[in-house]
Amino acid sequence: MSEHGPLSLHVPEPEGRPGDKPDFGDVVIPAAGTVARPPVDVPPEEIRELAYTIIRVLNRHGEAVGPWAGLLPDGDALQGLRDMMKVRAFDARMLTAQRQGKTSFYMQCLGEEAIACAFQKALSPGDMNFPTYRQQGLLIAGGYPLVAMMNQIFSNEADPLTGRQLPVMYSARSHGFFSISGNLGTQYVQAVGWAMASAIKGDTRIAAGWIGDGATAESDFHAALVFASTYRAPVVLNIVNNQWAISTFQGIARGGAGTFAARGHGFGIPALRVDGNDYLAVHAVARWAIERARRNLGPTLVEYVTYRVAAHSTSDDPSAYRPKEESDAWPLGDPVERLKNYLIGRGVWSQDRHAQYAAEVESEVLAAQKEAERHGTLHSGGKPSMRAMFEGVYKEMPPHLVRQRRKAGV
Amino acid sequence: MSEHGPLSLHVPEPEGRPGDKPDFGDVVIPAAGTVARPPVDVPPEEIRELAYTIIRVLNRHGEAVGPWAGLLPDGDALQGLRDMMKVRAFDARMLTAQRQGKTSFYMQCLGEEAIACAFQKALSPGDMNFPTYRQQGLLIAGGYPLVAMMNQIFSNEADPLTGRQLPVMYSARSHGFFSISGNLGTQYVQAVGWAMASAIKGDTRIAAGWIGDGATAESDFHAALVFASTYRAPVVLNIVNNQWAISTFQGIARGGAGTFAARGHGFGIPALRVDGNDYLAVHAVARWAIERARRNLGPTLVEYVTYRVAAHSTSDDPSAYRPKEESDAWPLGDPVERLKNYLIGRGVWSQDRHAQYAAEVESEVLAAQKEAERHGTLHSGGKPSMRAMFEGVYKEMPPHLVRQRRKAGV
Amino acid sequence: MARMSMIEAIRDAMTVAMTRDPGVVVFGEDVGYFGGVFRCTQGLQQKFGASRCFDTPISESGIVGTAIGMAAYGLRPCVEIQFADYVYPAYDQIVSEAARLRYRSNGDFTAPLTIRMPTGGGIFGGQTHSQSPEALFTHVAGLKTVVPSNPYDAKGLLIAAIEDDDPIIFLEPKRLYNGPFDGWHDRPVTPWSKHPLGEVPEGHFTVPLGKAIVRRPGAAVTVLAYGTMVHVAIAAAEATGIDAEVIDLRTLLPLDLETIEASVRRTGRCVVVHEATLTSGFGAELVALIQETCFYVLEAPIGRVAGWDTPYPHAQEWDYFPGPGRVGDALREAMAG
Amino acid sequence: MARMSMIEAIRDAMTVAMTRDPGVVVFGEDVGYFGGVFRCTQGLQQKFGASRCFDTPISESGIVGTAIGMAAYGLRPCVEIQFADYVYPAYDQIVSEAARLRYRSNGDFTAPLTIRMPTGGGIFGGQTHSQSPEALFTHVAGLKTVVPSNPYDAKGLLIAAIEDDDPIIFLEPKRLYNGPFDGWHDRPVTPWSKHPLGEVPEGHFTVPLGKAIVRRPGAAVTVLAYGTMVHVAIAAAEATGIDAEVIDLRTLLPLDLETIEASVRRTGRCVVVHEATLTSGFGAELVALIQETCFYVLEAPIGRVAGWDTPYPHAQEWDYFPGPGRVGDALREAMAG
Ligand SMILES: Cc1ncc(C[n+]2csc(CCOP(=O)(O)OP(=O)(O)O)c2C)c(N)n1
Ligand SMILES: Cc1ncc(C[n+]2csc(CCOP(=O)(O)OP(=O)(O)O)c2C)c(N)n1
Ligand SMILES: [Mg+2]
Ligand SMILES: [Mg+2]
Repeated sequence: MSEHGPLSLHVPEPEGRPGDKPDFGDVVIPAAGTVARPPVDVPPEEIRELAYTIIRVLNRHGEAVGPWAGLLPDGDALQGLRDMMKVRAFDARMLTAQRQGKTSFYMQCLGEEAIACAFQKALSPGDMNFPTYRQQGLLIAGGYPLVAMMNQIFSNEADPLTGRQLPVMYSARSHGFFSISGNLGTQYVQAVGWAMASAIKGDTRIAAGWIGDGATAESDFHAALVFASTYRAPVVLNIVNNQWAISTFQGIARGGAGTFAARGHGFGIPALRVDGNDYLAVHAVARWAIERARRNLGPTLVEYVTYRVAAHSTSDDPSAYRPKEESDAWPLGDPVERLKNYLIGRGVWSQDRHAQYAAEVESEVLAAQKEAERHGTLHSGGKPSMRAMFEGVYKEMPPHLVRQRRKAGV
Repeated sequence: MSEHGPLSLHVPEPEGRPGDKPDFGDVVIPAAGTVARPPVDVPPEEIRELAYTIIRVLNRHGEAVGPWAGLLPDGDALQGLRDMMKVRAFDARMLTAQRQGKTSFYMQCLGEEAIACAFQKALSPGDMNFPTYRQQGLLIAGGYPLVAMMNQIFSNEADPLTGRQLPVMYSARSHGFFSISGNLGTQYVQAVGWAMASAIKGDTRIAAGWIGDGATAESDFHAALVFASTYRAPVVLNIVNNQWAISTFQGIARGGAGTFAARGHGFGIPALRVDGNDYLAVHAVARWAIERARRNLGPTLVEYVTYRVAAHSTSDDPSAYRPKEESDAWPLGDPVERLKNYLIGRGVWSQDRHAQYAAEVESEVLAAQKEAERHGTLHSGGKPSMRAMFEGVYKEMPPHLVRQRRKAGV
Repeated sequence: MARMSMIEAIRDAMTVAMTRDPGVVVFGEDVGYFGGVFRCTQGLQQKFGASRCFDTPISESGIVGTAIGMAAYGLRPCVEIQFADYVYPAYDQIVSEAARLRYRSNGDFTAPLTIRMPTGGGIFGGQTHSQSPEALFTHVAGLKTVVPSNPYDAKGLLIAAIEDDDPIIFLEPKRLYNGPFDGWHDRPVTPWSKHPLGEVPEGHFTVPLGKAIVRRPGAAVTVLAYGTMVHVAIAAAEATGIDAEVIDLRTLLPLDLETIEASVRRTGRCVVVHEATLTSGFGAELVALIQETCFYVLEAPIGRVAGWDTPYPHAQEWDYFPGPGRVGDALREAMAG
Repeated sequence: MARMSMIEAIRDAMTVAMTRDPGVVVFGEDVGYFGGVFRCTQGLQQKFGASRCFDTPISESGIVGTAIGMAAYGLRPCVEIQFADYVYPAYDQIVSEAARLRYRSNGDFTAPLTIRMPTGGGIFGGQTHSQSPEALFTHVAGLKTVVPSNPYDAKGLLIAAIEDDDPIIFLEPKRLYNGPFDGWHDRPVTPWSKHPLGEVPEGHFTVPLGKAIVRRPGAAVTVLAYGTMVHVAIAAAEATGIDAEVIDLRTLLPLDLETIEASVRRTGRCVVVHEATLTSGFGAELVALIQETCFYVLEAPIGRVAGWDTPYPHAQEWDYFPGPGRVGDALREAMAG
């Protein structure tokens, strides 16, 4: 027997479970504007503290403050608000459509809209995102047609992916949006490979990897950091920490590390932590990281601190594992409200215009849905062909698939 | 075109290649005795600098200095010297045996003997190592019979593994030595699981994982750190940085991180870097880390800075990829010489006794080899049975294997 | 006896095993507090504490890797992979480590662990929630592979698996969790509570690994199936009126060749059905074995009905799924051959 | 024409491909400066620079994962896995990603990459340097699997693979690197320089994927083999004096069923040989296909000779290896059947 007594297993638990009063007292939120903005060629070891704080621009009064503020013209910020509102309206409609049986599955990004929308605007044409299923904002802010997204969600006859993929697993090379994999983490290292290819070719395009807090535990996260670090790949490695991975709170994936951003330190990769519900902060940090990549200074790890307001997916019911009021208690607020208040404060927006645009975007989404539904929904109307099921496995259909297709009578 | 011009790929290169003059000028070696020794319950974030330095005890004059010194009685240090000499003699004989065709393959740990030998002595009975192929020192310092090791190497009729395993892939539960896997990295996370099991059972035993600098790039390294961090597993995670992974210098696996120990920081795991050629330093750090685990304080990451003096294995020829004189230029010296000088300085050892023991250990190894060879070597003499090939795939042989064995006529 | 769905039966098996043996531990993604996305582990953490049933980071290799370490220590981990489609990150640990540990260490260390995972399609889960990877395990020496088709077997086989001293891949056809789906996707599914195989003994019992069972006796043709396809095969026999003998393999490896051979020797005809892609599927092994052992009694080529050699599509799920229509065709072909 | 060993032929194929297409990049563990542990990439870094041929961290999933990203970008990576036994950490990237990228994105993104790896035993490499995992790839829709048996094919197939627009698993039988090993392990091996198939065209040429070739014509029985086993099969035919037709499959998927069928229709008998473990090996698929297409002409059960269903042992290598003795027995059995 050891002089120190028996060992025991530590199993981390979240602050609150259903029935508990939500408590984010442990989440240290620095005041907006208090974190320095280093030059992009700063040596990583000089900015380690940026992985343990939160870069914030919008304060409680809706003002943009500090060294990361003042970088976005009002017009762009207005566009950002509209993008986020469109994403939210889109999500709401598609959620309803799923409930109505028009598709099998849907995933919202409620509360996290600022991240993808603002990041997309910091990219240049030709750059490539390797998104997860919760970055619909990249497509919508990037101007990808809502109808095409809906066709995919409905798996209808106009689905660009011919019904092969689960709803929301879009692919849009033209819009810098890599084909989403349902497998967590795999695309993170592919983003690094894409960026390495760009460097090998002497190109100027950069890549962005996306991963959730939970999925950082996957092995490919490590592979991505190892390769990015070794070859100084021009890639921005984004971690969306929305506090939950289905029913599992972020402490299970994070373990004893203070933050997910800290993971970068083991690789000499500069790591920044940013308020993911602050459009201006996200955009400013994204620009910083993208500039580093573009200037061949290598990868940057960015952790977006946010909260998954909705259920994980339409197959999930969060009331079984977290307090119902937790999302209200979330201290970083609502990204749409915060940007709206900022713009109203700037005098370029108003409650009325907001309500008006909300109605407009609602009809835009509705119109898109009508158009999409003309091509069918999962269980009614136009369908992708059964032939399409056999195609595209290889560039040319090999004999065994020709035999099988024939056997299937198509 | 980007305003910043074309990207390019960074491919790290070692300081020297064959024909170059070896140069370790970049390796910063702090003087012995200069690194503080914190209490074992120190919060990890307070000792981050220990991942960027080198804990050393033996100075250039063969004296043990500083806060990590004075922990090992002379008798134990003498035993350490003998253990290392035995490992070295064993390696030399087995290398020759392989060259003579008595086995197919061998791997030395020349220059790295201090690490496994000293670590083993800091463990308690019942603890479990999950070694790589270069920790023969754990077995030898742990008193495992040389003959049994040789029987395994010769795949002879007395081979405890009945000829099934590649030479040096020992297994010795009785001696706290987990079955070696030829697959890199896999056993690192298993060590964490073993340690978790001990904690689940309220046991007092702890585990030690072992990995090479090169293999830290493997995905399972990440899994190990994630699980160890989350569940505060009582495990010591050892990284043997011997500068090379076959022909690949450590900079390829390490990338932009200053050290391998730094990997721990992303997980809130305390990380120490130690002079791997300094028996006393290794032992002191091992004790520290093992005590942490035993006191249920969780995992520790330890990087041993050392140099792989010999070829990777008998299948390798390092003169094709590194300067021949590189090993002589290695600034941390020879672990055997250093401990010998220390003990001579202490007045408990002498050149004569050293020479005498060298001769003794030589005959001990030779005698063991003779005994082993009585049971055969790979291509002559006693062989493990062909029946053994069919056994042990499952606890009980299933019908299909019974059929196959019958077909094979055994 | 109690009435159980397959989910309840699986949960009950773990409860029984954990109660009898304090070395049984259960973990995986979302299996702790929440009780698993299919709720198979619901209540286990409350009952046995967080040290014996807990949530893990999303790392399948970590789940299996730590389980191997625990098994080597002496525990009996029963871990969940959230969907069989996500087992690949753990494939190295399974194939290179769990499967070979006993052999390579000559029994010095063993890996008695059970790896549960929902398998198969039929729920519009698309290519990452529908796969049937059993053949990727049956090729690996050292593993046992089990696929139950009903609550009774699920409980008995899972207890047997957890108590077994070798590593076991335990594939749970998710389309059967709530009822015996027969492939007529446009007809309502009877819940297990209305099916005789939803009658499950309380407490401890086992269904031995390596034993198949005749689910539907018949004289005209032997159908080999497992999991969901057992019910599809029975439905196809009924629909075609062909006097098919349907054998539920239950364990793919070790395989109960004796039961198979006895049946094919009587019928002289055979059809093999699985949901996994055709090429190099487990059906190929079954065909190879039968043609070897029953060559001189076979009156027609052995037919294979399987998933097409494409990823599992979303919209075309029912074109992909080997339903009673396709199995019926194969039965008719086998009879005509 | 030049005389080349298989190593030289493989190296030459990469040189040709890299010269013709600047998008071809080569990387893997120890492949850069050193040129690979089997020296297949020797000189490529010097010739094409470190951006196009480089050492990687020891991370098979990283190697394949980055290669997929590069392929999606528009390059044509040709990566090396040091031994096929170490491909499993990359299995998820291969199976879930490379294999399905074209399908799931409807051609929006593709993964034209070649994954080379030494395969098979016969070098006393034990269980981690001897495996033949081809069946784990042939089961996966979207992959092509290639196994050359000589320098000529190795070069022609590798160039074809690199130029192909789909992901390719390229298995190099390491026992053939230096000479046509026929399984008589106690006899000297002729080097490729003395073998007609060591005559390899200089510059660019391809051997088309998906085409088998008759290596030894015969009338009595068809032997299907690939890689090392082609030479073993020929040796067995010679040793037994049985007039066997030996077909070298070259590509396992897509399979050249036409050539196989034509032969079996003539001979009426068939033996399938591979080094991988028997159960669920690729031989099972071959048997299943042949019994389906040639059922009525078969005069004896199709025999399978394969690795035993155990891990690959070290000392018992020649008991494990399916040598000419065991293949000869199977030929006799097939003739007697
Ligand atoms: C390899 C793999 N394992 C498990 C899953 C199942 N799964 C889907 S989403 C999810 C949670 C992911 O959480 P996180 O990474 O935090 O992203 P979020 O959903 O919060 O955006 C899990 C476990 C999967 N898709 N892939
Ligand atoms: C998964 C896997 N990939 C590749 C190899 C081949 N391999 C064997 S040892 C080695 C180098 C390991 O280097 P390092 O981890 O630094 O350990 P060292 O040999 O220096 O002790 C490689 C690449 C392997 N054994 N397993
Ligand atoms: Mg999350
Ligand atoms: Mg090394």
